[in-house]
Amino acid sequence: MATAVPELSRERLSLVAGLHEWVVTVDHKKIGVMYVLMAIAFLLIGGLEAVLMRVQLLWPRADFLPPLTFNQFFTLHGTTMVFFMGMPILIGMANYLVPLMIGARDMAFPRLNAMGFWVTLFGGLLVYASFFVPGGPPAIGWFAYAPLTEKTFARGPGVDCWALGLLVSGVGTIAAGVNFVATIVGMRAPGMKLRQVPFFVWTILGTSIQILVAIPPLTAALVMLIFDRHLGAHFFDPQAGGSAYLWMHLFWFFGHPEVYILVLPAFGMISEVVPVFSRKVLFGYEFMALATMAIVFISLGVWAHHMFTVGMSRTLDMFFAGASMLVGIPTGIKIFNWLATLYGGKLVLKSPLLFALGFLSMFVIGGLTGIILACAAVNFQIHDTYFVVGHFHWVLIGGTVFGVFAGLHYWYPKVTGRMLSERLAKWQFWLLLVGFILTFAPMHVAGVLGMPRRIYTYEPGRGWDLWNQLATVGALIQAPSYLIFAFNLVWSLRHGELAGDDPWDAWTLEWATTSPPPSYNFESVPVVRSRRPLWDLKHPDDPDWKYE
Amino acid sequence: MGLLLFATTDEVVSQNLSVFSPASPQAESIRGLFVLVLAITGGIFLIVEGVLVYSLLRSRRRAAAGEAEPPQVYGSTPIELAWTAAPLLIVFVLFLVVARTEWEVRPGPEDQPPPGSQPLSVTVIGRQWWWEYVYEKYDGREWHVTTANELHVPASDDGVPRPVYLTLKSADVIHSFWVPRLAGKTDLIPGRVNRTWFQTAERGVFLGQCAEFCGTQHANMLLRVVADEPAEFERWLANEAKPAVDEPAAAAGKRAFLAQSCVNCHAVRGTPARGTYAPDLTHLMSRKTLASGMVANSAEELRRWLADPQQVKPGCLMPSFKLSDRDLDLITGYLRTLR
Amino acid sequence: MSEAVAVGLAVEPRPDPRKVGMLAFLASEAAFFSTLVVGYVVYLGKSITGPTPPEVLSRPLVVGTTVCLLTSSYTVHRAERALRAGAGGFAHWWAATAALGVVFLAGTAYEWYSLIAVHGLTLGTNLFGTTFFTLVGFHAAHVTIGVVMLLTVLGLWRRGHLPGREPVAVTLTAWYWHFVDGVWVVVFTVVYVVGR
Amino acid sequence: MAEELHRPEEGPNVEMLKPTVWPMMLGLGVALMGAGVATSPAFLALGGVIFAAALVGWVGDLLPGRGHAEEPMIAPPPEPVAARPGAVERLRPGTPGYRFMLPLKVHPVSAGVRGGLVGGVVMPLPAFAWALLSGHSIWFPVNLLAGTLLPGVDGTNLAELEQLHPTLVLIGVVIHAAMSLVIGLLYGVLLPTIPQRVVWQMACGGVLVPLIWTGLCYGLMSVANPALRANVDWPWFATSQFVFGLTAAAVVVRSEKVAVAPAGGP
Repeated sequence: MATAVPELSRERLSLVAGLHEWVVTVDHKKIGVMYVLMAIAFLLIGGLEAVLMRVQLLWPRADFLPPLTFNQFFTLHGTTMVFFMGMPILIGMANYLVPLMIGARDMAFPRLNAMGFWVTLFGGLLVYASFFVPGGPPAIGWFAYAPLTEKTFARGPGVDCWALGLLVSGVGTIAAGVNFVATIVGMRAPGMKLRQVPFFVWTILGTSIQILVAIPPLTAALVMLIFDRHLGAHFFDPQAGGSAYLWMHLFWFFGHPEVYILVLPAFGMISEVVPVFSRKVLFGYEFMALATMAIVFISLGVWAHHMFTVGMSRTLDMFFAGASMLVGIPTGIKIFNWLATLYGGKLVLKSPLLFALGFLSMFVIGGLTGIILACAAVNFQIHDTYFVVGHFHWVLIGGTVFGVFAGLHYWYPKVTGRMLSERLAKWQFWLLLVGFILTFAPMHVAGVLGMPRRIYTYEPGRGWDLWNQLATVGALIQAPSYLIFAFNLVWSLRHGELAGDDPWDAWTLEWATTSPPPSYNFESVPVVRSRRPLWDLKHPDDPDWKYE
Repeated sequence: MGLLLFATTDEVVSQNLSVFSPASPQAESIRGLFVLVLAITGGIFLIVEGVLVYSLLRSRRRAAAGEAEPPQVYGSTPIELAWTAAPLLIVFVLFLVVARTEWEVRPGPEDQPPPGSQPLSVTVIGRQWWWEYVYEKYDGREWHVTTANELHVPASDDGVPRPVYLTLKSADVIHSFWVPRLAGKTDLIPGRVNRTWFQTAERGVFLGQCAEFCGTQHANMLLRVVADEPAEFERWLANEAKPAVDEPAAAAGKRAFLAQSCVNCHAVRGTPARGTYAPDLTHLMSRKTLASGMVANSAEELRRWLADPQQVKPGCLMPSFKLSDRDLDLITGYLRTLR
Repeated sequence: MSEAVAVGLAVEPRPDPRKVGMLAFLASEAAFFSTLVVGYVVYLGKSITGPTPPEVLSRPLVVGTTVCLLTSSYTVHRAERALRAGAGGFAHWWAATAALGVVFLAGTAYEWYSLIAVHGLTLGTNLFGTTFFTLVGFHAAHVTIGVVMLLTVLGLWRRGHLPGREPVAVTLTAWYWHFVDGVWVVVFTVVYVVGR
Repeated sequence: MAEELHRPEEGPNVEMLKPTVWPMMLGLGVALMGAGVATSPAFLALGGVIFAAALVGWVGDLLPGRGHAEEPMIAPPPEPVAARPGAVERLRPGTPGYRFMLPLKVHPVSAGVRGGLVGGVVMPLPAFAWALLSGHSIWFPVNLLAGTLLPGVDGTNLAELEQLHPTLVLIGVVIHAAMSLVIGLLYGVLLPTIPQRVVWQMACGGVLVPLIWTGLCYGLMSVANPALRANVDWPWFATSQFVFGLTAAAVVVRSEKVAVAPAGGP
């Protein structure tokens, strides 16, 4: 999309030379854009898989997709959305924004940054290469519980493609985590204290810490799996005394923080959009930062709430139930603080705020159903049902996707120099909101009525038909919303209104440079003395720094 | 056709898997907890959305006030403390109740059947993609009877609880035993032994199915629990314990059955068929369904299944044997005699 | 920077991002090795067939290699000090470190040879073999990478590509080496002391 | 790993990293090796070669003077940020400044803690009075409270509940103390946000909150604590709540208010 940013088109690069420039780039902005484009491509692929699955579930005993294909699709859908859409789009946006927000010329390790992007992309391609191997893609679920992944039950190389794809892209994710920590700790503009960075930067710091702690155990678990499959090791082989249980623990030790890796940056984007579009400072910045760090650390100790039904001791069940409910408290603090920021503000109802409001009203539901699931005894009933599917889509779409859309609409003018079409954005928003609620609300009901997840079909007469049909209709309403967005990205690149450097009258450093910014970001790096350096410049008579 | 038959069976009603229509003490106390937490979260939901809507409406009025920026409120320590403490209180109370419910519904290592009860112990073995049950002990008597997919249990009466203790194992991958109206789910994990229990005073059929993804036909790993009158249950169990009926009229069918490779996987007690890899067929006709609950156990469904299992349940582990029409008729006829 | 000084703002010194990055990377490595150690501990004594650790693990050999590795942490420290003091000897201490690393690797190779050829223990023999070779193997791989880094830095320094008294490449390589050493202390304790 | 970072410098040129193909090649090598493990050794070998080449190339980039280039600052400068002085509303007409921490004056946190503790001490008195008047022992209400956590305290064996069980008493006391303390803290924090008149604050803390609390308990008690639900006498229960509410509110309201450090100056 951004290959046509003004500075490039001036030089009339041929297509090959243009591509070459992107392949060899070490500029954090270009890398960020590539991450986002890759993520959007995978979003459309994963979304297509989801729609096909929803069509299969439209009627009981339908045979639109064969069972194996359905199982492969939900494996790929989950894997794609988590590893090749969710994380890349967040890492990509952070890549673009963090150096600009803290007044740095680039990330701390630009080449490592480029490598991180390429291994993530190649990892995704490796997973999808499984379509061309004997046996096709893996049918193991994104959680890939052993021993279903062992050679005995999954003979073809599909599982290997999956495991190695994740392993390879995991290397890229860790690289990104290292890079963000180094950049945020060591490269802030002169004068900018850690408690003055834009709030998005805080959440990226938290996310990076979680990446550094949570991804390596997944890497180790994947290595063990590959050793089992190729070198005859017995890590997850019950016949030799190995334990299916170990994989569960390792996977969820990664898998739960992963949820926060996916949602914390969205929190950060909301914390940038809500203040600017309410025309007020963020309410309770310090408490928000504390809450972020509390989430980072508490969420490292809650993983086994995915495992209440495996027969742990009652004491362990209670530990993980209690810890999981505790995570709700810092999350609640954040929601209340966003509401307090809105309260008494003068709202500018443009598309970024629209998506932020969608986030606020929807994410809270996902959080609350999370509290329900954390109640161990209730979990015995609704674990692995459609209630859970409804819950985490409510978190990941209601949270991450709405947050990311708020962010993309907010920063698109900075990246391209042009505004996204507000009209298309409004269509996108309302289709998404209605379709999303219609898809996932009925799933909660189906789950409570006893419908397990990951089933390719269901019996008639169980009372699930209506809820599945509503969900499918919802998915079909949702789908065009993403297409409209993709179209808007391309269309506005040429036809969007010219944005200028600071279209939203915002307060953070990225708006102090040109749109799009030059490769070196800032001609002279500004000195920062408050959380809102641009407020200080716009109100020289009454700058913030006198009071912070 | 068979589908229609199945759908009209009167036992199948739409609320039969709802966690909100419990038929056992533990499902009952889980529903109680569910209602409590729904009420709490519902309250929080209303408050948050209320504040959100109020802020939006209020801001509309403010927008008329001109170009100037609104007052800048940086935060409030007391308010932050309040909205930390209030959720903490809710979490605290909820935690207490969750802990109590946990102790009510989960079997502990020291749990004993209550005095005056007639406990039933069954070992459940999860297999791709069906359930094997081994009846170990009922009311103090040892049984060791093997059957599949439909679990018969005695219903409790006032004063005589008949708790059902399940020992859960897996022969291959992870499965999960779930009958929503009777108890929460518990996983069957290879290399590990889990336990769960339930008891019910209600007579009838309770539906359930595997709740952990276990491969291609996970969706059709269905199960039914039948709670019988105790006397009826005892009759059923005594019948299951007998070897297969040997009806002379089906002798040709029996020969055809034994001549096929069926015997490598299936067992029919009292005949040379001793396979343990697939469901025990000794009393096949005592079951209402075939293929782990997928289709009704009727002559035409059975024949269709034998003709090509992959047609009925694609991906299942029973291969299609390309039997001749004659063999199909004979074997179907024989199996129909296994009451 | 000059503007900051001009407005009289105290600009606090920032940590070197390269060092911060290395620490972050080592933290992720620590998480990785913790997982392997947990795997080893969980499966301790769970093997269905032999051989068991006490039957096949030779302590004298490993104590010897451990001493080599621990000494190498000292030599790399001396190398840094020599460079900082501007005195000679950097190259010698640094090369000694790499040499000790190679001796350690040779010891491991000998141990593996005797395990595989004499005792018939491989990755696929039992859970002990599975976890042992994975844990010790990943550590050995890290030592190998460390030796390559040491030699690369030595080569670059010889050609004058690393000027100054504290080139960051030297510091970071030393940190990495100390980390690999620290991991070995844990592995040694778990595998050869507690687990035997 | 170790790469040069760019210190911001003034001047027409800025030193930036040169574009390089090695990071991409390294990624390609790693991915091909992965594909090799999954499928065929040919990929493994190819990936290994690319990986090694990329590594060497990358290290070469790190050498002084190789990986960097001076880049001229030719892009047009950003639009200057325009000053927009004075355009901020006041919170209320006449207040100095527009930067706030809310509320402006608060009770110290210790007031809430004290309120909770005092309330927690007097609250059991009506409960004990009820127990004695209705012919139970004073351990009865304590044991019932512990039923929130413990299963089996379901009021079936009342005789058991009349006796002193140290565990039950301990659990009962912990539950009571924790809840009193947190609610006291909430009082300390929230009462100042109610209009500045003692009557209003007392009415809220002493009457309204206990009423709401009793209502919630009435609705949810059958799940939250079946033992208590089976035996509770609602008028006495409500009395306990009022006693707590009034005491805690009184302690809080009587305490001196302190001013919050202002976020914004005059």
